[in-house]
Amino acid sequence: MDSHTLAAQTSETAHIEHEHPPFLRHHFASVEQQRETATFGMWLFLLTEIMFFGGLFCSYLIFRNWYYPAFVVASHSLHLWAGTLNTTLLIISSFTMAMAVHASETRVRKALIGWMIATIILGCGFLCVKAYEWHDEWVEHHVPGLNFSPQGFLHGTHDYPDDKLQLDMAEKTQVYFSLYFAMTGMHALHMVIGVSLLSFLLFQAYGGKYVNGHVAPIENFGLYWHFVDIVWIFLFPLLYLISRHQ
Amino acid sequence: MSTIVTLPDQRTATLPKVSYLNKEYGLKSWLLTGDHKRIAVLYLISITFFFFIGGAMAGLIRLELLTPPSDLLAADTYNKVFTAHGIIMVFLFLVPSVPATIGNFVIPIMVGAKDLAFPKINLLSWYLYVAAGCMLLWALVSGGVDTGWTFTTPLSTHYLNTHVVTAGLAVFVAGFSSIFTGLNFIVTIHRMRAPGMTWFRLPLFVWSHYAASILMVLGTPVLAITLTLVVLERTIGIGVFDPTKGGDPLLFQHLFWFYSHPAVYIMILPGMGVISEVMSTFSRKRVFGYTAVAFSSVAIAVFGFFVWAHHMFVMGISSYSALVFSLLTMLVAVPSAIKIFNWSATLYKGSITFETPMLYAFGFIGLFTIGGLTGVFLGSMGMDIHLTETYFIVAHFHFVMVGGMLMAYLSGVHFWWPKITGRMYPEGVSKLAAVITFVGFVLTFFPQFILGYLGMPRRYAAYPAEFQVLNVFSSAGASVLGVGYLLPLLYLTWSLKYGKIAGSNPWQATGLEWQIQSPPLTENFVETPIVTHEAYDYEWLESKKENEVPTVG
Amino acid sequence: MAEPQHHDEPTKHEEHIVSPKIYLAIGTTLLVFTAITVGASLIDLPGDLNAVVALAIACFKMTLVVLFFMHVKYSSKLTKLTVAAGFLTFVVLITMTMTDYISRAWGRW
Amino acid sequence: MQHFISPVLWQFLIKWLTYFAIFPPEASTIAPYADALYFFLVAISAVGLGAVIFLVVYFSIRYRKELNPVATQIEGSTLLEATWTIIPLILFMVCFVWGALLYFRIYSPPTNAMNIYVVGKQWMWKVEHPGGQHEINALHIPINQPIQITLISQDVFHSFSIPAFRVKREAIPGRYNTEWFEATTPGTYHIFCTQYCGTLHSQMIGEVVAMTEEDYEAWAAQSTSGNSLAQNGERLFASLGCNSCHNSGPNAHGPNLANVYGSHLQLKNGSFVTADDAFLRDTILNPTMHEVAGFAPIMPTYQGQVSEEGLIDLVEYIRRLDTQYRIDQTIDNSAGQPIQTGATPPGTSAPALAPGTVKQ
Ligand code: HEA
Ligand code: HEA
Ligand code: CUA
Ligand SMILES: [Cu+2]
Repeated sequence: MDSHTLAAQTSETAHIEHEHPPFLRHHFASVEQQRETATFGMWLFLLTEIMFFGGLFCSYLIFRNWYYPAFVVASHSLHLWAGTLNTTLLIISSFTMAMAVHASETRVRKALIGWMIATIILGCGFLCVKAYEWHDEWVEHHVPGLNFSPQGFLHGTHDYPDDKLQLDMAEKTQVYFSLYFAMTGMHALHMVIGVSLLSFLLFQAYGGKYVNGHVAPIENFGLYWHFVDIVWIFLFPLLYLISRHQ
Repeated sequence: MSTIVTLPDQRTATLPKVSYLNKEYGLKSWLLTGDHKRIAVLYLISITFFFFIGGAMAGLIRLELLTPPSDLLAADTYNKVFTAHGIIMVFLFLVPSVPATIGNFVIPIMVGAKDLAFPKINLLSWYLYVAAGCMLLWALVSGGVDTGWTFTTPLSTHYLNTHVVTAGLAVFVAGFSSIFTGLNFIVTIHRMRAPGMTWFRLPLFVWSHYAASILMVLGTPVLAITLTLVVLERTIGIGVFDPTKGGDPLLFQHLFWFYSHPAVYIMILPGMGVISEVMSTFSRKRVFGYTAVAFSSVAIAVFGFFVWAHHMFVMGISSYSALVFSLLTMLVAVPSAIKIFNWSATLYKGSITFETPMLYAFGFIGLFTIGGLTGVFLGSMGMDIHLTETYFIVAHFHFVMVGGMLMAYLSGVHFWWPKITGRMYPEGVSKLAAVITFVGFVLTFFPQFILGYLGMPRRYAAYPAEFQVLNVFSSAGASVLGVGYLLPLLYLTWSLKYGKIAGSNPWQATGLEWQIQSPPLTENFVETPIVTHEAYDYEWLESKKENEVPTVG
Repeated sequence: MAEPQHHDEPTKHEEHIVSPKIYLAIGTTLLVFTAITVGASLIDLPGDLNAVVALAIACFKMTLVVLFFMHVKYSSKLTKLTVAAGFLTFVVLITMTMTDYISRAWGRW
Repeated sequence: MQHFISPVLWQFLIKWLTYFAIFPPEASTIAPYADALYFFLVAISAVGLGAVIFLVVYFSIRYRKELNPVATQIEGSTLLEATWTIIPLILFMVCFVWGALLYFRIYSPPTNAMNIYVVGKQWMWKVEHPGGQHEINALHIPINQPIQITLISQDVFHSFSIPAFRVKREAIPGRYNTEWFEATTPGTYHIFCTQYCGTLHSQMIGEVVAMTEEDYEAWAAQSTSGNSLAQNGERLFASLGCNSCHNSGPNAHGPNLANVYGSHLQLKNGSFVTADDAFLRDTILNPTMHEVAGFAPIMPTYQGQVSEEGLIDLVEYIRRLDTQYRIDQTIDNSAGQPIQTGATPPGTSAPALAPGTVKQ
């Protein structure tokens, strides 16, 4: 238990050894303490994010149990290729982001900028594919509340000729799509925020920041980005995969 | 093992030349400040504002309920009034009350830090609070909301044409304000403690805020997503809670109470922290069973997450899960009992004086015990069937929230007022206010227990004539209570200019915040303190005085 | 940087710079498992095995991301505890809500 | 007397004397059980509160500064800590067990209960007796007879509460909920809607009239609307075309509904359900959610085609079909003849039933 407190003490010594870097804020004793604090804060924020998406995942599980056939059939209407492509894009972007953090840690400005740009492009790519999918669902009348119609689930499809639901169950696909749009929408919102933040960080990095030991903003943004990736890692199987063969 | 404490002579005390209040001048210096103390003051002002708006709504409720028919207010106006009362009091007053004002002010000092870990986020949290407040006021001014503070679906999503979306978003924003406060506290308590300030040297105030912050960080996001879904359901028409589309309105109840039950502990735990400080200070004694009190805070926070469905016993949840939730409700009541008894035992062999904060703290102990024990009534499933949604519940939660937390809040405000402003308030009238509040409170809310058992439903604009007598008592009590709350507003404001100078440690308390000047410097400490003593170490305080050791800058 | 001998963990956690090789390895593994999970979804497995496999792979991928990309493997006990607390509360939300939904049918057999 | 004090105060005093009550009437068999737990809870609360107040007041007097200028520092005491953990824990556990027993007592209807349907809507209670009596915001019941209320809401949450009986349960949209009670004392008692349901929530009140057996019979006979619920249901059954599948013929597509009520059915997914009211209602609206093993999933949904009252009629009709009952026969009967008034559905070979008695 004492160890926590002594951390501050040691940072005290650090404070004496080093001169103040410009980014050290007044109420911290050392860069070390500041960075640790920022990271911990970020983790706590991600904790709230877990619970934020948690509510949605919880609803998803309940309704999947409840309206199993509707969830299966509705899931068939999503494009597997789009989901797979998006998963790939996001995983690569996570990798590029991890490399960006590495570049910042090793203080290589060019690499930092390069990896950040790659991440932004991949993120935008993800959003484009998502937008395409949403558009498709709009055209198919799958958007609950706005233009939903269960007609498409009554007679089977080309790929899944057995997907014939009775009308009452076909109506329940609306619950699936409600959750689908809520979940992917919230996720996309997080992506948009992420891309915006990253663009801002890129702008600053371009001006020469984050390669002087001030890693925390890049590192914490990286945590955020990876978290958004993890959410997708779960959305992908839940929405696209697990019902392929039912 | 004994302590004599003589209070310092306040006639010789002087106001320090430089303090956080006069370091910088001008509106801008306040609105852009990163100083946790200034943000605390900003919060203090804004929550007082909202408290009185909420109080005015309570006044309207009680006036309407003076007579059986809905004559003063039409039914829909009444509904808007109690909704506004509930939302304002819970989200804009009670949740931020102690943490965002007193907690913000003293926690960094108590742990020996110069500021909270994230000053900008702290300021952002205040702005979010203000934004939420404005949105809610806007919703009220432009026609009101009548969902009740619980936003019950499908009523809120499909059957009302009031400003539900605005109000929902306001609560959403207020939620993020509270998330950021909690996040800041946790990080500060973990990472910013002064050398030597171990976990078990922390004042219990810090422990209880730590526990409450865990609840804020983990619970509030669920409320956020729930309200998002409600808003989406209202605007776009998605179907997660809507039974006509296949959704389940009970799922809303699950998600809402998953936050809102822990939220009641967000509301009480910081108050419990205040009581620990006050009881200890005015009996000049270490809090009895420090570790038990500290761990019971954490236990309340942890178990608080397991009991939410006790709000749904009659709603058609499965009887088996009702059993589980009822059992866990009983378990979560135990740590509160532990605390109450420890505070009582703190008095044993103390050297007790009865300053205003202590009077409020006594009020807390009595009223919270009643409120908590009636919570046990509600937790026993069979009893809850008769009591739920009646005035018994209204009485229960006002006893814990007003009799408990509001008393604790006022106790804390009076206790730390000299530190915040550097001045004392008039002792006589403040004691009078404490007594008036207590009497008014009991008169207002005790009859409601009886009303509730008689069966009077809550949220009723009109009620059968046989309930009138008790309602008249209650309304009479509310006016006494109103006076009790207006008095502090008046004399505390008065004391800003005319109050006696307090000096750095008017109560001879042991917390680090009392070892620095009042009002404190912007940086709190001249040099980082090194802590070598336990919390509530009155011998250390004495020796410090004798030897004039300048341990703390 | 200060010698973190008094920190929660005796490792030099914050300063630990993970080598790009590890990142590359993890990234590739993630992609491979994405391929596997898509492939597995195309095979008809008995019972709920499809769902189990997909979720197990997702959990595995998450673990990789959390441990390496997010540096939790090299982080303090506090960070690990924080992550654990988040998942625990999430599990509480899900299991306790599910108990209600599942047991609603009880007694009606 | 009234000349000496102000009329307003006088009114108030009169009211006081007339209305002042601190305890509700006990008018059901459950009430004494609930009150017993209440008194127990009040008693332990009094003891607990008394203990706390005693400690605080006694210490405050005994150890106030004037008497005890020197505080003695005490760490704590594990023994005491354990005491005040375990004693409240035990007491709370007693509350839990007792409360749980009461809960199951209140919510488990006896099998001989008479079933009455209640539909909540903004802002009234519609009561449907099986004999065809309809009431709004009123409920006539015989005393000494267990009554089961099958509750549903057609819009938002409501809650059907009768304080004098100590029962209450929420009316949920889309699902039947039940509560039961047995009145003991004739009289008129409040029905309250206790779940906030919008503007006129406070007007959603009514009266239970508990009557002796004879009074009730008389009331039932004179306030019947002509058709029993089952009769209405029978017509609906025919007009919706249900009998084209559920006709118990050799080539019937659907199951014979004759003895389905109360039976245990195996579903396609292997699980078993009891065919109760909730199940019947749900199969009409969401047939695919409850596909019974052995039948093709061809039943269409009737969502949006039948009102909540219509559903009650159908459920009531199906629950009253009995083993010997032949649907086609009934249809012949009811097609031609004018329907007689009375509680028994025509064509039923079963003996005449007391109105509303559940036949199991
Ligand atoms: C600050 C807020 C706060 C606090 C701390 C509590 C504390 C508790 N509450 Fe309360 N509650 C609310 C605020 C709060 N509540 C609100 C706002 C509602 C209504 C919401 C709405 O519907 O609008 C509500 C509703 C509510 C219900 C739902 C009722 C219903 O809707 O049907 C229940 C049911 O179990 C309940 C139980 C409890 C219990 C068991 C505690 C326990 O934590 C109490 C523990 C404390 C003690 C037990 C006292 C100390 C004990 C002793 C001194 C021991 C001595 C005794 C002996 C030895 C016997 N509360
Ligand atoms: C922190 C929380 C809190 C606080 C402090 C209070 C304080 C009070 N509350 Fe409230 N109350 C709630 C939380 C709170 N309440 C909640 C959550 C609900 C449920 C809402 C719902 O059902 O959705 C509720 C509901 C509620 C009801 C039930 C309404 C109903 O169900 O129909 C009643 C009825 O008596 C009531 C009364 C009071 C009274 C008399 C006070 C008093 O303590 C207030 C005393 C204060 C004053 C009287 C202010 C004094 C100042 C003035 C009057 C001056 C005014 C100034 C100007 C106009 C400039 N409250
Ligand atoms: Cu119906 Cu309140
Ligand atoms: Cu609760």
